[in-house]
Amino acid sequence: MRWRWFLGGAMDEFLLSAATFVLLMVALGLVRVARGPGYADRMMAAQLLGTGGIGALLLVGAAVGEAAVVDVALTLALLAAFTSIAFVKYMAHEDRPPGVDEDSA
Amino acid sequence: MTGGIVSLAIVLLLLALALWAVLVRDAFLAIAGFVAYGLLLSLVWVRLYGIDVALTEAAIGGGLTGAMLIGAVARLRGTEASSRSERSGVGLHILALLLSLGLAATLALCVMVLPDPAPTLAPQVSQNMAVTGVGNPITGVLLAFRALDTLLEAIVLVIGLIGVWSLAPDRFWGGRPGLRHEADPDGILAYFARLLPPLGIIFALYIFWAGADHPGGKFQSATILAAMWMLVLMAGLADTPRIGHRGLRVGIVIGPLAFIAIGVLGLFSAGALLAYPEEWAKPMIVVVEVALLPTLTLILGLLLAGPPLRFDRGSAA
Amino acid sequence: MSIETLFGLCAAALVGIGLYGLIVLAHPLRKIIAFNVMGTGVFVLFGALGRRGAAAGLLADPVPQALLITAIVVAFAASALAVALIVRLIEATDSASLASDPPDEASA
Amino acid sequence: MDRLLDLFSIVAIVSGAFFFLAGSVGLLRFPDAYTRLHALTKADNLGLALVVIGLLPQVDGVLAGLKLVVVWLLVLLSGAAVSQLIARAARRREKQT
Repeated sequence: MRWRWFLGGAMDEFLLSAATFVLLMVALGLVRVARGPGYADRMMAAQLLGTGGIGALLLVGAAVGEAAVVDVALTLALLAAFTSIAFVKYMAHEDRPPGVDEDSA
Repeated sequence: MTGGIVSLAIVLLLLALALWAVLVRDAFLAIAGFVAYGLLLSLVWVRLYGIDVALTEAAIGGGLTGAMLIGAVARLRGTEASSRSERSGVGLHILALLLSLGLAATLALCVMVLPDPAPTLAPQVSQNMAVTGVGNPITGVLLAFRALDTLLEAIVLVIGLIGVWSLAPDRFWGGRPGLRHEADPDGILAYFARLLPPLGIIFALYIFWAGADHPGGKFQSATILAAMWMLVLMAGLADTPRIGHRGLRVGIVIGPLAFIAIGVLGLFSAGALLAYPEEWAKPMIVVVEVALLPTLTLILGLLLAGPPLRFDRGSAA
Repeated sequence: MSIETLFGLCAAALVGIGLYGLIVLAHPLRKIIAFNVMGTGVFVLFGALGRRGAAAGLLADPVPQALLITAIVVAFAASALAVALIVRLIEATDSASLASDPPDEASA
Repeated sequence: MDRLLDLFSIVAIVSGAFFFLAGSVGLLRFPDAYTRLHALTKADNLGLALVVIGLLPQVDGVLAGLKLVVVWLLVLLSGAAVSQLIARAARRREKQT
């Protein structure tokens, strides 16, 4: 990859620092999930983690120079969507008290 | 140096999430923590240069396991309170703490005194890769050098599925697994479930094809396909098949059967069970991979769907 | 400290955390999660060992990595079977208790 | 030229990281579920977009670059669908109480 010849390892260091920073931000966001209060806030966790995790993964992948890491990120993008949907689907389902029917919004 | 810092951040976050998943009171929050933990694990595998493992973990740990646990906790809501009253005593807590600290300390000690240089089979693998005709050493190990493991794994998966099915109440044997999902009237989920699977299928086939020479292969591909199938089911666009369906049964055993047939063929053509005759290694591996793909997809999806609960297409149970 | 040692120690801690949860938690679904944490601890340890075995132009020993892929898939199948068993148990007995008949005997 | 591209990468990735920061701060500080959802989705999607744009000059080949863009599009798509569903669930809950 290109930058190796120009910046030495500096670009790699930068990419890894950025990955660490994004991970820390995800951790910060998880505090909200822990505090709640509603299920909606907790469901947002899946979204935050998916995006942050993919961002960190892409940055680390570029730093270690493994092209196939993009495939891992693609898998995560597809499957994180699947998990988020499962989260929302089941939580929305259980939010509904028995007897109250779906009111179309 | 920065590599160490990012690894340290991953490790600390991983430990925090593991503690969270174990200690938090609410089961739903524990599962949210565990899904996050699964996502983070794929970063661990990238750091340990196991891109194939990272792909598998991203698909299974970050996807299927989470969806399965969420489905279970939604069905078991309300049983938490009763089991909370059943809290174990202080004595057991202390004993458990001592035991797990002891185990962790022993393992940590073993990690510190690992032999140097580390024992490795990497040279043998790379010397013999040319014989297999594939370029990805992991695929080589899975389907040539340790083919017996992979065959037995496929059989274990079939047995696992039979185990799940056999939990069905007698009157529903042969019926459809899982609850029927109603089509979402808002339409967003239905829209999403029409848009995403085609992309997912293309990507899964790409990963399957790439597996010969780059990270990827049937496990990762089958997991993505299974997840796309389940997404369509969750949106209510399709229903699970009856488990008595003959085509379904054929799809489930075709992989192991093809694998065994080729293994026995090796007995005559190459002189050993699961050996491939020279020149024919790559085509044989491709046949096994292609046969295993539908088997793994069906089994992973149906494991997620659970035991049969109904016959009709309406919502039941 | 090398990255392999760091992840190895992390793995040891994960196994400990998982074992503690497996013993202490009451709800069976929580026990499955704890067991999975313990299992992934073993996987990470194995992965760290595989990375130590980097040789012959490969960045890690491919044999443990191939076995890890098998292990992850089998662990999922085992968890799915366990979850199905527990859902069935709870629906059949209306209780999430794993204790034998008298409710507070041996609350494992 | 290459040095310029590297500079471009650094600027884009730093701005992306800033959006991740903004998203997390918004998630922590905003008063209700809807505003928090707003902060999360806008910031995360822009953050990931900028990271992807920043990484584009660093990858070899068109296919790798294309895959990076597809990652972002997938996240955008699922983010849109999931945040709609979350907002609906939150609204339904609010109506009930």
